[in-house]
Amino acid sequence: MAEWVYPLIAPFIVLNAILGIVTYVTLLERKFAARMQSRIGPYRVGPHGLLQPIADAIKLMMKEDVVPTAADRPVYILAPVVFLIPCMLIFATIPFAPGLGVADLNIGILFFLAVSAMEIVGLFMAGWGSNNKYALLSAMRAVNQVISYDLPFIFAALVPVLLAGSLRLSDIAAAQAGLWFVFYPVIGQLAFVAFIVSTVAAENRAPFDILEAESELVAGFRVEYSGMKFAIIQLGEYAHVIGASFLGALLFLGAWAGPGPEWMGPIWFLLKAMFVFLVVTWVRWSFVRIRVDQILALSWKALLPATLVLLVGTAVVVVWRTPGV
Amino acid sequence: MTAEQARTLLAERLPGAQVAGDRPMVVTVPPDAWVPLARLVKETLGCWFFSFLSAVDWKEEGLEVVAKVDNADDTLSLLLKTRLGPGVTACPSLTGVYKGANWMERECYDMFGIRFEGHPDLRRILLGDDWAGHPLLKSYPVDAPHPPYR
Amino acid sequence: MTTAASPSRVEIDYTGSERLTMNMGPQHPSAHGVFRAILTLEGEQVVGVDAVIGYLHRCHEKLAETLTYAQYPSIASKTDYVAAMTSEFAYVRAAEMIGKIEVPKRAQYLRVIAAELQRVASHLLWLGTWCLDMGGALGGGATIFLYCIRERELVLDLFESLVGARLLYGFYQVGGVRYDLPPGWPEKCRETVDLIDRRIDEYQRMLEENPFFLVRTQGVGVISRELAQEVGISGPLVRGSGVNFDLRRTDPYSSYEDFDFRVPVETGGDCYARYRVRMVEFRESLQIVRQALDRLPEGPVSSRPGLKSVAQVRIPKGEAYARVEGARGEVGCYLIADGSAKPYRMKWRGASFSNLAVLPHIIPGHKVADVVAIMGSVDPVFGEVDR
Amino acid sequence: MSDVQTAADVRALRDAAPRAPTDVRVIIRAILGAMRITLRNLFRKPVTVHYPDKERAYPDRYRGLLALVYEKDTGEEACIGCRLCEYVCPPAVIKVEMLKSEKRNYAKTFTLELYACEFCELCVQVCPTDAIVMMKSFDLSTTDRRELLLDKDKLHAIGTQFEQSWATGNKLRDMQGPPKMARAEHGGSTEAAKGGETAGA
Repeated sequence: MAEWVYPLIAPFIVLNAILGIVTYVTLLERKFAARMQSRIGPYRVGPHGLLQPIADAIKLMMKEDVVPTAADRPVYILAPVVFLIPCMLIFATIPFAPGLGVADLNIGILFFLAVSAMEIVGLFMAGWGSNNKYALLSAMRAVNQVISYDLPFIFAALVPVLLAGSLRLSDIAAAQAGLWFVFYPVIGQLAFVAFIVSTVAAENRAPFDILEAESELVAGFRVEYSGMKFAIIQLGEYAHVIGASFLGALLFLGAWAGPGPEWMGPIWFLLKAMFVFLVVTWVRWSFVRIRVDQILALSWKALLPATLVLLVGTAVVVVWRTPGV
Repeated sequence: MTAEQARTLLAERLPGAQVAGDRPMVVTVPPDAWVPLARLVKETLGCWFFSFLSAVDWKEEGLEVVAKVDNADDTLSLLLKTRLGPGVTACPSLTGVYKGANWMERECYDMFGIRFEGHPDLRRILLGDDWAGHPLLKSYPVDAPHPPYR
Repeated sequence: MTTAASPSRVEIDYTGSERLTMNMGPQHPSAHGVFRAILTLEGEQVVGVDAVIGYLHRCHEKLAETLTYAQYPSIASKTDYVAAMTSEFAYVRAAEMIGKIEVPKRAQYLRVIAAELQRVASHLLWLGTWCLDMGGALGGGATIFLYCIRERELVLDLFESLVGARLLYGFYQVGGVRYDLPPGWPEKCRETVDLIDRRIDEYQRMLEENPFFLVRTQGVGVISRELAQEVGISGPLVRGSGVNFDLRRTDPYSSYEDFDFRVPVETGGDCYARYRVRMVEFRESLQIVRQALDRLPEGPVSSRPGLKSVAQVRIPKGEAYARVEGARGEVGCYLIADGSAKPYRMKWRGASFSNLAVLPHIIPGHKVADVVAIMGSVDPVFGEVDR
Repeated sequence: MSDVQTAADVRALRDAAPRAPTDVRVIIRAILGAMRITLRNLFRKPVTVHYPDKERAYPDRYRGLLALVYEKDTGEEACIGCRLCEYVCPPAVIKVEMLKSEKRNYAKTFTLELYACEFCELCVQVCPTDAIVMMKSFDLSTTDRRELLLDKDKLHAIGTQFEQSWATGNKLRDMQGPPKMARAEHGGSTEAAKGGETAGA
């Protein structure tokens, strides 16, 4: 087929796949969290609650979309879209199977990290646009937190890049054929833990979710949104977490490597991503939230130097291990 | 500080005080000796725990302010009483001696209309600012419909 | 409900940065009921707080003057609806002290069992809602909240099979209690008590050395020993600030002297100290329930014949102040009887009313997130504050 | 109120407080310990009951809906309209009118405002003929408040619709009162035990 057809169809398929995955991931999280809290989770809509996400989506679409009068209209209306675009773009460079991916750029991971840092713009627009005290406070906190946790996130993601020696995501996955990077003697485990912690923090998931801390800021920057705009923001947040989980599965768990025939690759990749997502959710449901200044202190004083040292250590190990440099 | 020591100390320090009973020991003083009694009880008798302060409406004989203080360490508990004369609604405030008296006196004002002189911030604590009347007075009708809210 | 800022807040030297007046409550998720704190913020820092209460005011004291001694106990449980048993306990004891009505030994033991089980249920709700406030409804806090509620349901099932109701019981009456133990209740109670004991170990392992929890509670909302004694707070709050004051020890009532239990005292005075005091109180209460069940004597549950009519209970002229160690502190009832079937005057001393009065002294200077942690550790119940 | 605490005081107090454990081993053990608890609960059976489908087990002393019952042997209405329950009800939600007749009296009208009832079971306690009892059911919700103003035949209908809980007037009074022989020596000691005296509320 003509070369312009593939770049047109692939994004369409991937976007719809991601929308499907994101809606059903919310159900997975609610069921998983429910069982952890010795309750059942949604079970009334459809058999065992399987239609619950669809019901939620339709409900949000039907809900009235209230725009507060005091809101700064253009900023308020654009914010959800600006927030959603980077969260969807990060799936462009992820190869779901050896050849199957939207665009396997040779600077794949650089693109992923750069775009995922863009979502903070949409978030701050939402907080500022809704002209609400709680939203403003929450937007300020958001900027603080996401920026200070993007650096450890990047450094933790760069460790596998050093080990694999290439920025292209499919090369990194291929380099792990023999040994998954998470099982790399010392560096692998530390990098994986640092990656999980900074994912939890960069995505404002508990215990770092001071963004929408109900007890203080009611619903954070989303407080003035309702209906479809609220759905878009929710979609963006979950897409961002899923993207980070896919990246984690690819970098550390050897994307599609797994027993079984060749075509099982993407399924293994999906299972690993879900495993990373469930680890993030498991952390989310086990801890009490900590305060803003403590979060920032943890990042700047502890996580950032640690990941920096880890990165330099990996570099030294890689140079020492490759003969004749 | 046993009850007898407290009794003798009260007798010679505050001649006007009648002391009766043991658990709790009821001390009745005229209103002008109210703050000195509280100060004496707190400093010398060591009654640091300020349990509550309230009032009783004895209809014709007027209002009576009641306060309960305890010395938790050696289980000495005192019930301080002062009878405001009929029609009198003013009483010296204990906030100088006990910080805990602040909210209690505001509630007493809210419910009985007793104005506590020296209270830093005497306004209604439980009822709305626009509430007419003081509900716990015996003259306040029990279930007569109250104009603004029915 | 005052709207203007109160003159009581001294104008603090204005350091020029933008001041934000924020309303926490009365419909705030972590306001523990209907309580409004008008916070003056400088950025995240709370500079001044003005507490507004009275939203749940039903004038219990006027109500008590219109209801007889037989009717009022089941209404008294509506003051502190989270620990309903101990509220009725205070009213009923006051009437018995005036009328010098002796309570049979078995009724005293049943009262102790009910009061201590109620303390466990109330502390479970405290731990749950506190972690929910600090952890967020979509975070770890909700997990601990649901565990605590799961255990609290077991205690409520016990009360339901004993009395028939789950929250407000009317279990106490002047002269004893209204219900005797149904068959099989002691065994079920022992089994529940052991289960809760094991589950409390789980909570402690989830929270005790957990850095997230420690960092949020240590050094936050410190009540110094002097301030604690000055404002007249009681219960776990004052024991968290190093003052050994527990009514079950200093002024033993209803045969508490028969049981041996430890009164926990911490000297830290911060949220963490109060947490530790209440966790120890969990175990002590369970211990008391076990001892009371072992030594439960036979005999009548009330020294008066069954209630046949509304004005059957008459108390001779006199006055008394009875106090009980509730889950939140000293719950007292100052009763003046005039010989008829209705009291002349009843003053209700709610523990949370005085405990809440300490907030304006300790909240300024903290961050907004700490205000939530402090409110949770003070554990006010607004039925008792507003009466 | 003059010494308002400032941020500096708070910082000083916080530094004085014992510090959270900082060595890594304790932190790791605590974090893993907490996560192990949530994991263990993952495999425990959930405790929630599918309420509308499966009915909850009621204890036999359950205090639910109020209802009027019929005499066991004669099948007549048990209520004799003596208005004792009307006097004892704290929120005064019961209104009864007596219908005099030769052998025994009946209740002409018996209204109970269920929306204000507090389920304190005092009415069941004082009823001399065990006429008013409580049922083992709590689904009281209706779409219209007026339906909650129960009159006599509605109360009788509820009586037949649900299972009756254990408590009736005589059973409660026997449980409370001291056993027969003890009551003899208690006799007239502290209060005038003029049973059944119906002083106005």
